[in-house]
Amino acid sequence: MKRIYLDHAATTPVAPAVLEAMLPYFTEKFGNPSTLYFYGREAKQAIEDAREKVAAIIGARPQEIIFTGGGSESDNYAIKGAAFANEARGKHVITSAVEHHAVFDTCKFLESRGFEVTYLPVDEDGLVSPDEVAKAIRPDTILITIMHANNEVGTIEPIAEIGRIAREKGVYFHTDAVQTAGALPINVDELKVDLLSMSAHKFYGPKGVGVLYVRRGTKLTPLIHGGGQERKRRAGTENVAEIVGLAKALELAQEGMTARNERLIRLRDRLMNGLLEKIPELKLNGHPTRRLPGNVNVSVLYIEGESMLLNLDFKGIAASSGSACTSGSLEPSHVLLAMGMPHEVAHGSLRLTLGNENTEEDVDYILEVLPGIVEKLRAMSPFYSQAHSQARA
Amino acid sequence: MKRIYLDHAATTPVAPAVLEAMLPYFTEKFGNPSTLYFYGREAKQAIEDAREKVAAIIGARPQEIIFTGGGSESDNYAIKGAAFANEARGKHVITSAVEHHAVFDTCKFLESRGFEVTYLPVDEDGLVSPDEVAKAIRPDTILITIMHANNEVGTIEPIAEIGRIAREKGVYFHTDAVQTAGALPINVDELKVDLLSMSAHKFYGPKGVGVLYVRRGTKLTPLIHGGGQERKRRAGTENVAEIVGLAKALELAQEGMTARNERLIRLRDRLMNGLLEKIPELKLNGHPTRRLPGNVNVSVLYIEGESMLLNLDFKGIAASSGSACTSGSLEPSHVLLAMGMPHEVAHGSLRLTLGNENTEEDVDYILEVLPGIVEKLRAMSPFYSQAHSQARA
Amino acid sequence: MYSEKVMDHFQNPRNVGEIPDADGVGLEGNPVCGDVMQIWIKVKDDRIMDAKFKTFGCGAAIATSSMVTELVKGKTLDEALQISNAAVAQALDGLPSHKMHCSNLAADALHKAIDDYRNKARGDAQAKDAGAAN
Amino acid sequence: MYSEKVMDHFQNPRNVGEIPDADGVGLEGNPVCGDVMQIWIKVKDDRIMDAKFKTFGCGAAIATSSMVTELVKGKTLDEALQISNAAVAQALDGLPSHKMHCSNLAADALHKAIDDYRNKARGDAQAKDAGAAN
Ligand SMILES: Cc1ncc(COP(=O)(O)O)c(C=O)c1O
Ligand SMILES: Cc1ncc(COP(=O)(O)O)c(C=O)c1O
Repeated sequence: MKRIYLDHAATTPVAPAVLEAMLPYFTEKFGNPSTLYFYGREAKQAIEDAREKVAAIIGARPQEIIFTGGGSESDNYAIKGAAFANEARGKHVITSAVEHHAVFDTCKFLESRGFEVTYLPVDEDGLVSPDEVAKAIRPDTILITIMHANNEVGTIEPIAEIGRIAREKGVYFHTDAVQTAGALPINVDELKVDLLSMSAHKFYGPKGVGVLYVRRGTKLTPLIHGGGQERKRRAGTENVAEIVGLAKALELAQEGMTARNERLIRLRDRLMNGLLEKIPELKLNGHPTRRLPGNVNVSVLYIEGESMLLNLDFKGIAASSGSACTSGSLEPSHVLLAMGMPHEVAHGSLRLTLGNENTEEDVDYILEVLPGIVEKLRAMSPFYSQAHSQARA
Repeated sequence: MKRIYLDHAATTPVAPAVLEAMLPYFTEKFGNPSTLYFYGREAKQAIEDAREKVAAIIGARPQEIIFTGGGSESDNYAIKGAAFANEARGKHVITSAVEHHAVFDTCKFLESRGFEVTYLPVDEDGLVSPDEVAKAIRPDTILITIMHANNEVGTIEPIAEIGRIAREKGVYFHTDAVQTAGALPINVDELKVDLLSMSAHKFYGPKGVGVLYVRRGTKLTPLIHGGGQERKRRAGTENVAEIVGLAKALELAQEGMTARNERLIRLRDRLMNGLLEKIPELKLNGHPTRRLPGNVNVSVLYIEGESMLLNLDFKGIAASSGSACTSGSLEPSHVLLAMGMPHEVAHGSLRLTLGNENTEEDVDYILEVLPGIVEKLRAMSPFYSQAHSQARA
Repeated sequence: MYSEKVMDHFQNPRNVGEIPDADGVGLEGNPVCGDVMQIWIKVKDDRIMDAKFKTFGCGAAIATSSMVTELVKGKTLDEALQISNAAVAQALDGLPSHKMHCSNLAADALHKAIDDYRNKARGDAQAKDAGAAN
Repeated sequence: MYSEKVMDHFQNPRNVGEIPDADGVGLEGNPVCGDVMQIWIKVKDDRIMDAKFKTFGCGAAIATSSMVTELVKGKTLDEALQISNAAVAQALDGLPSHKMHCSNLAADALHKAIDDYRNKARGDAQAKDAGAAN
């Protein structure tokens, strides 16, 4: 069967050149970087080279790069680490209502341990307002954590503006850049962030490895205590092969980013316009222009997301939805709800995220296939008939 | 240059069959296991198969296996997770004086957050006494954490006996089995543990992936909050390829374990006896028989470990020492000190850990090379001349 | 995730649609959790002669709706009331555990349709009684 | 980790040994942290004619010992006292930061040897003075 992968926001395949760079570190160059003999030095060199590459790409110093076990660990470390290390100064944290669960649930955990968290609202495009951030800051605020771009609707947040406010007030600022690293240019000084999370598998690197950028002087309590790896900030034998893979993937992502994004945006707009044209009663979600190059998010009124996804899967198309059914929870996407969407519309959301291997043919294929699926499901939907009989009545 | 790797306790190369099992999951089978379409189901199947394999090997149920980012994360999760989830019942934890830093430093962290920790002493062979454990249990004890085998001296602790005591008293029991998983038979019911940590890179699997076994009903606060992965117990997109690798590696380790250990023990004893024979004033560390099959640990009196390691490295031999200089700290191994060893003897420790690819020739090579190194360093050592002039005097 | 039977009923749902002159209609579910099922039944001599559904919901919701309409055809109302959500799930060779609660409500919708029929029947009877008394 | 120069001095340490009829001996370091250096000097006309060392310690400790004994030969005592631990590290093209504190004490050992020589010299002088006074 022809398969079209349109869920690059969920994960990406490891690029061939990335895998090639990783391979020697599983077998011949397998040393533990903490050891002083040949194999160890070789492995150590590899991770320090990787650290320098990553640092250079995001405008940081190598010592400010900590390799972690992925985006969720980076988020947990940044938030819990800053909270625990600075609680003597205050116990208030500011975040937004549209963060990834790795941030959201971590904030909930902090609440259970005596911290107070402000969840800032967003507008209907999913944007956080820097003014609201400024207003929420209190004398006991120790951390602001706002994502760089949203993983569901693709909206890019005004991080540099928020960073300026945070810095003026002397509050640590973390951004979850898991969706933007490798997709958009990132410079930690321009963004004015103290902490920034990345995850390699979102940019054609391996799963299970990430970065936490930690600005020099930022106080953090470790999340994983133990050996002296990563300058005592993240214990555990380093995942050398995947660290090498992460750096290689970020490097490849950086090269030719502009051209790649132009192409993605063309595909994205073709897809968005096609959907609007071919499917009546369909709503675009997220900001119309401040959005990730590859992200398309729509709500198809009167039908539910999982049943759309299953039907797309029958046709070989891999996509995602903010429906409750796809998350295993009872609630649909908190992101869509925070943007003011009614529950049943949120359940009918469909996220299609394009990647490097997608073509115009892929876009045309889904435009060919989806209308029939929508029609079939609407014919089954009590909401559709209600709305239309009411309209007729 | 001929290279002989004798530091298998630090890490091991990924076995070819393990890498082969992993490879498809980087590229073709790259799906995110939380998704419902083809690529996701394929990846999900792979990790559930891995979970079943691991569970079967250690006598657990699949739902009791949590995949983590390595041994340190497993230890941190077990200890902090149990402490935070059960602090209402008490804030006392029992551990030993010879734990790995992933346990030791985590206990120190708990102390900084209002917990009380008892560090049990060990005897001169490195053994924890079950009686001491029993005596240390208080009404507010919520967790006992004692390692299965020591990573430096190889001593195997009486886990089943301690487990019996812990269970009688209704106290959670964690064991750090990072050095024993894949090396010795492990059955969680026989060991009577509630929590058990493993790390794949110690048994010819990849770095950056581990297991925490969690007995059904054991209450844990997550270490990494976020997405619903691992039944909401460990957030983060699963490291599918490495999870597959871990299971494959454990499976390979299980097959023919007995024969492999017999061979390792023969090599180990050849090495130990050879060292005793060829190098005067050398002391064996760790328990003479209750020890890991591949572990040799000796102290070479009057000389320091790092300088031995560097000289061995010149000859292509990779080894390890409990010397302060090799850890980047000022103190030599807390394990050797806890066993009652004077500082200067601890600084002179040498750990040689054998693995599957080592041969009798390797053993003979080090026996040929080491005496000359020791002689050279002793000729440079003020302690050696002092001891010997005193002896002459 | 889903059994083959679930996938079959999802992909080729039986009895989709409305019965314009239905004897009973039942609605169950909640748009908040994303599953709403509506079932129409045609009853003759205390027996369900036909059943149709419309469902807004996930694979499980559609498959259980399809399955329940198949199961009830030809059953007496009392027999039909014996059909539980669990029985529907079982007839589909099981459902994932997180689907058991919110997406497995087709039997409830059916029971509501039967109640609706009985209430109507009672109402008709009462109306007839009332008419007779006048 | 170590510079080539460190490795050279570690692998081929200069001036290993004792000077049986040394004019000054200095001991520095602490077995607790794993580095102990002993330096012997031979002095003539306020100038260090020879220096030897014995060291228990890591690569850095051995290399700094070797380097300091090289550096001082031919220097006057006052010049030799100018040699700092940092200067020794620099002469070796640097040391890893965690080695700067406990393994880089060879200059201190040298200074102790010079103090020892001067104390002895003063003692001899006093003894001579004392003798002369009698
Ligand atoms: C006994 C023990 N526990 C924990 C660890 C930590 O495991 P990892 O390096 O995979 O985090 C190790 C090895 O480094 C170990 O030997
Ligand atoms: C915005 C965002 N943050 C965090 C994460 C978590 O990253 P990981 O799955 O690597 O732990 C993801 C993806 O899952 C994400 O999209």
